[in-house]
Amino acid sequence: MYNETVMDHFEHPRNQGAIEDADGEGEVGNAQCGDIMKIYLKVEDDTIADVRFQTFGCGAAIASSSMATELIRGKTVEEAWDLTNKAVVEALAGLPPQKVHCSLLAEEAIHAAINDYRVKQGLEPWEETGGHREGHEH
Amino acid sequence: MDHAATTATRPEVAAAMVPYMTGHFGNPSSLYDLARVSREAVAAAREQVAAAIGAEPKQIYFTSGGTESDNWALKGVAFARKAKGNHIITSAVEHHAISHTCVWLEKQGFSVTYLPVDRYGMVDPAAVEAAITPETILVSVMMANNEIGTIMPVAEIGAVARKHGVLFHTDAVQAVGHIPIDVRAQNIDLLSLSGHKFRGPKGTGALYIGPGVRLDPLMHGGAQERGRRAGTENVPGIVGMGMALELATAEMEENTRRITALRDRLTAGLLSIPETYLNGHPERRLPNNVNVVFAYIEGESILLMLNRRGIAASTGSACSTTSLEPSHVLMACGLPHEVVHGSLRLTLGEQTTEADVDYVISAVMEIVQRLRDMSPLTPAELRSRPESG
Amino acid sequence: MDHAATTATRPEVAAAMVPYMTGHFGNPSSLYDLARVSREAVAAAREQVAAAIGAEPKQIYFTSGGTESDNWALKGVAFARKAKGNHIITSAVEHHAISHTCVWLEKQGFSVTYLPVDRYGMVDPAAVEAAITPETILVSVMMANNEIGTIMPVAEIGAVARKHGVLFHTDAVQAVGHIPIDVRAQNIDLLSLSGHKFRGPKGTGALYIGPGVRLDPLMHGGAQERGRRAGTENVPGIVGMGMALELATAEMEENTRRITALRDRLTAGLLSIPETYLNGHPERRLPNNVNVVFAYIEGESILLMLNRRGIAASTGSACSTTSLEPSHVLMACGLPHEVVHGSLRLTLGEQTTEADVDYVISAVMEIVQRLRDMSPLTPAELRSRPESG
Ligand SMILES: Cc1ncc(COP(=O)(O)O)c(C=O)c1O
Ligand SMILES: Cc1ncc(COP(=O)(O)O)c(C=O)c1O
Ligand code: FES
Ligand code: FES
Repeated sequence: MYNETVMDHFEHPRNQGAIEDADGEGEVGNAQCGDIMKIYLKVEDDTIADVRFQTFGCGAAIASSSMATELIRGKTVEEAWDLTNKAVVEALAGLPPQKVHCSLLAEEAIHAAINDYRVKQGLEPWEETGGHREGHEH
Repeated sequence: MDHAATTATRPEVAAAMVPYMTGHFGNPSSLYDLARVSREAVAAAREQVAAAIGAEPKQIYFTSGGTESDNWALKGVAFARKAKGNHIITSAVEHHAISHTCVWLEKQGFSVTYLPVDRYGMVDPAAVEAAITPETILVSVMMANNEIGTIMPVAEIGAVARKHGVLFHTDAVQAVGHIPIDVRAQNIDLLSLSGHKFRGPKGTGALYIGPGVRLDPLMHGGAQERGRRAGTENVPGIVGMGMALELATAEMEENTRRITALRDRLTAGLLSIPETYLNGHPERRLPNNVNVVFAYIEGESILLMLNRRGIAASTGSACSTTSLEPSHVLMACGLPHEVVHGSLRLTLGEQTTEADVDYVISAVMEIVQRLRDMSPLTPAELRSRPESG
Repeated sequence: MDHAATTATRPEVAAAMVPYMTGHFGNPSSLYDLARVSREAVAAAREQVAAAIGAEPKQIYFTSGGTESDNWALKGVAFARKAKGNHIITSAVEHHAISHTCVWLEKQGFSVTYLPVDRYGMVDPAAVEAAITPETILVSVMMANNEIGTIMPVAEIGAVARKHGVLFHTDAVQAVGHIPIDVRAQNIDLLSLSGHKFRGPKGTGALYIGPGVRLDPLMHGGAQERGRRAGTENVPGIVGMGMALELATAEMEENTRRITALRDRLTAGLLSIPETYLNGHPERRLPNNVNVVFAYIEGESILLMLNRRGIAASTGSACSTTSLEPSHVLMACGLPHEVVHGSLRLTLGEQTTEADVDYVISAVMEIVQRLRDMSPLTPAELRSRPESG
């Protein structure tokens, strides 16, 4: 049911684990199936210097975590915020339709981690309703 | 390790079916001989199926599978007895072939009670009795559960139904060919079975209809199966199912001994993994069924990794289904939502060896550890190494 | 000579099915490969079936045969649309899989119009239009009749139904694989077919469901066939049916030419017997169907004598059936009761030769004469010799 890119990220997840002294942490749950994803960020000069994930979920959720962390590593915080689940799905060369929602976990967890970072920096959290949300896919 | 889902047809059964497909029986046959050969083969298969469940051949009606038998039993009785009453009793842990049919019957004006089960997935016969009203026309409780392997107190439930003049149907799709059955001793009025669950062909099944039981056809049409189930008979399929069931019955005792031992070895191996629990009844369960939950991880991920290692399995996690609903069976047993997600069903077959079991145990151990290392829920003491970072 | 009843499965089709039964595909397969092989084979069969009737693969749903497809189409639409209306239109010459289903639906509160046919067994599209009321939810008229071979004006009936927003189902069990079909051009919303009528396996069939058509399942249960037809897929059967239909379609033009010539030769030979009449339409009929009546004699006797000579056939006589009701099809065509008794249906197959046809003609001639000599109804001039004593 999954393509080889998805299976590769599932079996050899990149950036798996926790960061003890993270600058930002975000945990989100998918109400639909009770899955949980946690993202840890290390930020240097407004750039994602390190990123790690922990995921309790299906193959698509794990592969999305892995791919999403790859996609934001080295990006600016703003660029990382703009990563949509659609871009994650595209980078994975597609997910089965009923599994597209799993990739949303990654987008949401990254947002939660970035806002945690911003709050810790004394900044306003960003609003979830930015223009980029049109790129969403469920 | 997923023999409860389906089994391959025995090669000797497949070979025996081919002449009934092509009509080439080797010896030069006249028209008469050909028709007679088919007729006698169907009659022989009816005897084989009847013998396996303690029924008479004329009480066996061939269908296209377990799903058809279940739909027929429920809709057939419901529509035939609706003048008598509109209430049906079933359990919360039935296969969808029963539960979805019940939901549809509710839309047609029937009222259905879905009895709860205990933590082992067992229906209490006393609860059946308590649920019976003057409107009750049918009780349908499965013989053995397809997910957790629990064997229901079918004889007792049947006795309660009989006492109150209510028909009793049992979905025995997972039981036939695997555990001994006697429709008379077990007070069964209707029983569903499916050929591909005991190494017979797919697309074959049967409904046992006890003496005096009236039900509407599900398949209206020609006069096949004594006017009760229309449609050209699938002669090769019927022949194959009869043969497979006869073989399964003959080998049952020996197989049960061997497979139960393997099952117990597998269960013990898996339960040695910390925070792992057995689902279903510890003793009253199918000889081939193991169902466990691993805390902190999710079933589809386990399945995928097992598949990559050549092991088929099944899970009750919502994430593995298109409907995104977790197993209604495990939920009915009282497992919390997140725990249901970490369930794994392994079902053994006749060809499973001790080496297979040991390979599965070590594969599962390694996979569970990998996934727990990845999970945000895992407590530190269950992780294999300290977090990187 | 009874190929409308059933055909043997092509040997190459049976051979192709065996690996899907046993799971032995020769090359060492991983778990993934095995599941993929099955999935791809089912997808290929869906394309083969779709191509044969001008449909898209996703519009094809596999069933256990023509009877199930017919029951599903009628009951499925009836229950799904009952809020819209309760009236169904069909013809007086349908197969029992349709007519008995209609009778059952009448018991459930639906109202059914059985349209009359002309002497050739043809339904008039104008009569369909006249029968439509605001309550009408479904029209079901068969594509080709199984007894007399008459091909119905399906496209015109479909157009009438569409014009009035009513769904149109056609039982094409006798037509598929034998005459060209295009569900779109023929305005068909639902179409039933059965595998064993075109040298595919018994116990296989399909229902075509057009775009936007809603109907309740007949088989409730698992999520197979995109949630519309539950039950473990009969993969070998599906593979066999797809292959047989692809072959039948490829060979159709050639076969039609050859078999039509044989049919006409057989018809001419039989009509040379005095007081013998053709049933069904002289031109608009299946290429393989011959149906005649012989005055003064009875069908079961003809069948028995033909059988003794190695010739299978069929009759509309009540005496050959257990129900003792003469053919409703021949009655609907206006044949008097006593004449229906003398009817004979012969249906040709791909392997029928000219020699076979000539042998049948001379056998029938001899049998008819023998039986007429025996019959008290036979006028003197048709007797072969004066009565003895
Ligand atoms: C308990 C039970 N009932 C019914 C069925 C349906 O049987 P089939 O898929 O052969 O129609 C199954 C098989 O999945 C089952 O396990
Ligand atoms: C016109 C027609 N419809 C339906 C059927 C039923 O098909 P099956 O026996 O394959 O279920 C038949 C076959 O006898 C038929 O000729
Ligand atoms: S995380 Fe539940 S379906 Fe993917
Ligand atoms: S004469 Fe015997 S059944 Fe008609």
